[in-house]
Amino acid sequence: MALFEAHELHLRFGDRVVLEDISLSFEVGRLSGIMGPNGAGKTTCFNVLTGRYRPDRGRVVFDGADITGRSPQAISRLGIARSFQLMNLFDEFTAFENVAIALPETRRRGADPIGQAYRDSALVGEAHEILVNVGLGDRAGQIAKSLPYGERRALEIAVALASRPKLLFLDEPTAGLGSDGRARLADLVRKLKGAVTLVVIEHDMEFLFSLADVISVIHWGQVIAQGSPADLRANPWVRNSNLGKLA
Amino acid sequence: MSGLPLLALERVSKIYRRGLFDRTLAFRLDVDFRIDEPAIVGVMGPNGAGKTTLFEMIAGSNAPTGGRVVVAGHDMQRVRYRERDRLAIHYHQSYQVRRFSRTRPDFMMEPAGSSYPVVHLFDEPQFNAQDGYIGFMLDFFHRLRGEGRLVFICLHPTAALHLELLRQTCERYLFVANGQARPFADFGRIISDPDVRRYLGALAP
Amino acid sequence: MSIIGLLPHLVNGVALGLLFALLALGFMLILGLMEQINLAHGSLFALGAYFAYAIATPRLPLPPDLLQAWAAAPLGWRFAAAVFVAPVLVAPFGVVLERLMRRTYGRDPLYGLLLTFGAAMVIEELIRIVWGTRDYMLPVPRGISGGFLMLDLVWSTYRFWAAGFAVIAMAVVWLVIERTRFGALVKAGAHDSEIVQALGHDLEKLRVGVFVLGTMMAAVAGVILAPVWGIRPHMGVDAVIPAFVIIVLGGVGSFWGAVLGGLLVGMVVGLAGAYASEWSMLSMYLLLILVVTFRSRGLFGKKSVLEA
Amino acid sequence: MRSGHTVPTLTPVMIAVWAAFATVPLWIEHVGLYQYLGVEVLIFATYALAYNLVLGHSGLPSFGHGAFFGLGAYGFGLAQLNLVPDLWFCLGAAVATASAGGTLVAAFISHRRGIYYSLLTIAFGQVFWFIAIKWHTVTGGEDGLLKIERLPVQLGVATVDLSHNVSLFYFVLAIFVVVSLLLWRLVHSPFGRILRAIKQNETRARFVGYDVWRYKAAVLILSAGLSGLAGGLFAMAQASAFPDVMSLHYSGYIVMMTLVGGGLVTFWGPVLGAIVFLLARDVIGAFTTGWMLWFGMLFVALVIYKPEGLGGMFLRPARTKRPEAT
Amino acid sequence: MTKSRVTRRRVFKASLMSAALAGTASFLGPWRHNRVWAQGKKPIKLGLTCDASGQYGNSGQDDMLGMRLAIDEFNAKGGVLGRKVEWITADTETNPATGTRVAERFIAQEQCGFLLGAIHSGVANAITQVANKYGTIYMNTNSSAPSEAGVNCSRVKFVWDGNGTNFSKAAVANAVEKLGKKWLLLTNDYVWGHTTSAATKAEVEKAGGQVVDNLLVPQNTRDFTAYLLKVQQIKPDVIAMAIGGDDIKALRQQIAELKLEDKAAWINNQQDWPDIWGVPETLFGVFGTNWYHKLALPGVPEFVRRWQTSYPKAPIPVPGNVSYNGYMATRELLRAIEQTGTTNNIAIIKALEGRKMTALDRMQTYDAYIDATTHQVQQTIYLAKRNPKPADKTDLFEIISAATPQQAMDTASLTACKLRPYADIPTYEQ
Repeated sequence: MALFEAHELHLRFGDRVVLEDISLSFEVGRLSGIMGPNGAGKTTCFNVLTGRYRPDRGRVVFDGADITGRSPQAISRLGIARSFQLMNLFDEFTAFENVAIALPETRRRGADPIGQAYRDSALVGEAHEILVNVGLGDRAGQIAKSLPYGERRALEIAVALASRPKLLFLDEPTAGLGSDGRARLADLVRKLKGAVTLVVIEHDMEFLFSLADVISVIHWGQVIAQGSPADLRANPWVRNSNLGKLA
Repeated sequence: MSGLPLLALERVSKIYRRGLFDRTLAFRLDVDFRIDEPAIVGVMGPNGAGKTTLFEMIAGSNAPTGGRVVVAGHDMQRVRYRERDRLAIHYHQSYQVRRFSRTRPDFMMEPAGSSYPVVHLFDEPQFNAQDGYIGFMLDFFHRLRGEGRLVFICLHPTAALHLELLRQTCERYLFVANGQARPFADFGRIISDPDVRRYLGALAP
Repeated sequence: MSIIGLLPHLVNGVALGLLFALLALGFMLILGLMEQINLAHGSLFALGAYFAYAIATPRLPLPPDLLQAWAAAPLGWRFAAAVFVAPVLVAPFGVVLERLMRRTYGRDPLYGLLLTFGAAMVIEELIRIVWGTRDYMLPVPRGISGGFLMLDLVWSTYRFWAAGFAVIAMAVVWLVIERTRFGALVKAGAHDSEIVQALGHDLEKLRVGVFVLGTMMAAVAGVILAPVWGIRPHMGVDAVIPAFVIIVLGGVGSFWGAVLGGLLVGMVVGLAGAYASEWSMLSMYLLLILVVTFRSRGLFGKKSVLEA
Repeated sequence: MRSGHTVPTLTPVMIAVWAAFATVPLWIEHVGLYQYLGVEVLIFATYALAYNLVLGHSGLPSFGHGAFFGLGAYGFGLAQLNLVPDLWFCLGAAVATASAGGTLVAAFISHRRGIYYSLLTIAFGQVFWFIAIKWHTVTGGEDGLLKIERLPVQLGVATVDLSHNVSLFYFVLAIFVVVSLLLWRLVHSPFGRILRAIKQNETRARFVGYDVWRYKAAVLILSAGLSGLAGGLFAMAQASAFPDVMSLHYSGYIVMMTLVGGGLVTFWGPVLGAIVFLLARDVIGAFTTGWMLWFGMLFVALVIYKPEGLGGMFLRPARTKRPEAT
Repeated sequence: MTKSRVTRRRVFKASLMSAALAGTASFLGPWRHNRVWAQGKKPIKLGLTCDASGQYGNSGQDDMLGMRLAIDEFNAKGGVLGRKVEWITADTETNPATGTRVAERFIAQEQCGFLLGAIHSGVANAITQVANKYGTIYMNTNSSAPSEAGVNCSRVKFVWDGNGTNFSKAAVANAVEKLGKKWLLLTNDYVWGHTTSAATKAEVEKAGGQVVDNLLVPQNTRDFTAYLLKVQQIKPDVIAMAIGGDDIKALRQQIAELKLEDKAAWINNQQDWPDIWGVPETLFGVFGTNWYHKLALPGVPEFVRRWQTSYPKAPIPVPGNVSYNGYMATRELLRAIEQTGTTNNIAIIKALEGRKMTALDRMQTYDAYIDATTHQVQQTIYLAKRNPKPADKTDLFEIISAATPQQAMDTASLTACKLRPYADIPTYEQ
């Protein structure tokens, strides 16, 4: 069953068409990849799927409900989380606070103007658990800004996970990472796979071909190819290119 | 769209002059052709000959000086600005540029009457053999054509690969040069034309 | 009130609007191209007016005989000199301000705003110290002053000259931005400083250039408006707020937005002045709130880093 | 490893600040100043703390806050002159009036960010200011709302007269203590944490599920209400309410106080800023009418070289140890 | 006294240094020194609450020159009650909040027994409130909103300028008869403008004229084009202006430039001298004042000479009505102290209430008195117009009529003003 479906999304910025009737669907428990050349509209597409932009036409359906044009916070609360391509953390907060602020418990207590922010031990425990999960167990007290690049990437994912999503969107999680960091991140994503439905935008083909169950290729604001890694690799051009070799 | 040609350029001309006062001719393009059936059309021609201008006129973002462009029965200059991409869409490099010369307000225009573009104009798509996207792109052109659309691919060949791509993918051709766009029915004919051979130079087979 | 009765106020509103647009333009340049909110714009505007006054009346720190010779020159010459020289005299203030602002580049735009707020205070106090608190009037040459008859009403000749001059000044700025290499670089630099640096252009010089242009625009507006609005220390504050309103109304970074915003504010203030005079200044803010409520980036605004 | 720490409700700094203020009436006249100045400093310190909730803690650049201060002053005066001349009731009215103004403004601007936020606060500030000047029948226009009394404090059994500046000072101090304690708790509460999160990264806060605009609206209303409380106290101190405190200049002064003191980095910065600003105004102002020149230069220098303000200089060593303590 | 000012500065500098050394707030403040007057008797100390900046910065300083002249004259005679008269001033910034603080400081810290000053009615009210609280006598020198001696009157405040109603009474009836019945009002949109225009309107209607429209002009307006267009469209016989401060300067300039001064008769309620100085070419129409430095009355030239000798470098070379009011208020206050032989405030208030001042003494045409009901000085009100044959460059006005205090009296204020009983006034002696 498709957990998330997008039907013929169309979006323009002024006179510019950015998305041209994109349709996508992501199945429960799978890792779906989205790839495409630079400037093809991947991130814009992502932004529409997660509520940052409202499409001009088309529908987005999550878990059977039409969520087109809902606000990011509403979409987030339904159980869709995302990470960002450019670092997008609460820079002055510690790693712990970054995660804690994203927990639904914190959100529920948001109207409390008097109490202690982090007195709830269950909340503190859960935040730590998530940090341990992404391999940042010993970084809880560090300011996000001061963490090394790879760890900030992992923290991005931890923040996204903190809202206990049913569906997690990762926007170029390996961007800017060296091969070492990439491998570690791939391990982390592999660990998450199955536990949560994942959608990953990647420029790094190797990463997607090795992890994804299904891949959509986006170019010119539309889906120009779709299939399992094996299907896509069958294309002779892919076989003869770097892409083929890496895969 | 039965009976109507997918695309007709009826004695279309585009003239640019040097300036407001200096009325010397700077650029001139005359085109007159029609395509009735879905097809993939390869477009070649030297830089500055007017390939992009031609695409812009088809997409409706650039108004012809004379004549008219008709896409699936609609005169592009009479269609609402925002709906023109429902008829013809111009993919410029990686993103899609449209900058209309607006002459009349939108509400005085006709609706497009189509929900998906009939003519797809790919302006110099990046064919990089290294990354493998080329295969997806070619498949995509064929898919569009299979869905009954008209596909234009504009290329300025710089490698043998590019000519080979055009030969394999396209069914008809246009050569834009010297102020004209000349149609050719197949690869053999365009490649044997002396003007084209001169343009291709060393690349010519 | 009939249409005939309304007409003079519309004409007046347009003339006023052009002056407003001129006032807002320098502010727009610095905001739109450098993404810096220059609250000292009004003070530079005031300096332009004061320098013009010093040149035209003349009250200059010159040797007495030279000063006397200059004072004997026809007012037309002195006024023309004020129009062209005063902006040049104000330009160094822009350079200094830009130097001070450098430390705020790349930081929250709030700091640039605060810095210029402080600078505005300092300049205003300097004006008080040098010229005192009293009002001055910039004398206008006979040829372009006085009144003329139109629609059976007497109109101020100078206002129409000023409006015309505003149009010319705006056209010059438009040409500089749209038709020169400097303009093209500045526009590129505003959006992607890396590109400009990659092209080998000194971004610092470019920024100084923009700031000086913006400063001189402010000063020109000050000179042109001085005979209409008078010269007084707090004229800067009185000027910067409408400029701010106009820019946001028109859309940050949009040349034509600034022009249209200026015209709209001029019309509203002019009409309100005649028909609901006690609301004439308030009308400007209400217009702004109305427009921004429905078009969050103003009439022609585009997304900008200032919102982040 | 640091986990979820808690923040003490009472801190040594807090008690030191309160205690220091409590001694002011004992020595202020001996250093050549006067009691009324102490009252005014304390009122503006309260106002600056309330304002900093918006600027420093939530990162919302409001430049029209004087409107709320003024609304509080008029609310206090009008309630006293037309309704019930009871101190608590009138202070309540001050808070209610300013909060209502805050609610109206918040409804329009909470979806906005950055420069548009500032600009609309300026615009609304000007609108309120105009209304205060124009609506003569209610506000007294330029003449101001006069004959506002310093109402006595009714404490059930006892009544304290506030007509003397010293007794008023201690009453304002009591309010200051309550407000500062409340705000201290607030910035360390879940609500306060979320405000800080929004300040750092509004987009991300939305994507982790927060209705950011509600928080922005809530904090503006709260800050407006507390500013109004300070305004009410000011009306009592001045025995009148004038539109000037709502002007753009006064709105700018509160921003300056807050920043000069270091409101962006420290909780107590605004208090320091209010002290420095008003003292400078009084002391330099007695010496030269151009005091704004010197203060303006100080301000420019601070923005350039020490954007964290005076408070930031003092707290620098402490901050490296506890990087996000406020 | 200038001398005390210098001392203050030196002390101030020293105190700044010690502040820097101590690094705390516990420095010797700038004013402490003056509280203990070492030699002989304690001086009588006046607080001059004059604007030095803001809209009325110029007028405030002109006002102060008059006050200082009176003080210097008394000190030259050996002071009052054998005590020296000392003064202190601070900029009230044309801002009520500043006015409050300055008044508080003057009373509580400087121990000034008497306050003098204010042009702007908001500032005047702010000072009045503070003065009221302490029972300090306050001479409101130049603020001329009718409400000053009406609803906002006070037992401790004395109002020295003629107000809007006085000028209307003096000017309107005659003008309706001579100039025409169709009147247009041009009103500065604040309290002084409103009350003044209301008074004018009442007088116009009483005299059988008709007010066709009232254009409210926001304060600090400099561009009057919209209003002048409207004026031309309406074509009234008389335009009565209640525009103050620098606004009237700009308006006059624009009317003169467009040569509209002959299109209708212009009456400006009150023309303060500092507001016309520097732009004499824009003076037209009829306007009111309560004093002029070339009044053909005994004592005037002598006063002008004294003033000029004291202030050879004054921004305006001759005293005008603002400076005159400052002088008169200060002089009468000091005389009252001398006559009562005490600085007890109640005694001085009683001495001032109903006080009669001869025409000769006040350099006006008719005798004046301080109204005991309103604390306003009821005095001669002059109407003037531009002088076509000036004797010198300061000779701008031609006085055309003088109304008696009775003719010009603001009768409405008699019922509007409610003074507190003496028993409610805190008393003090300095």
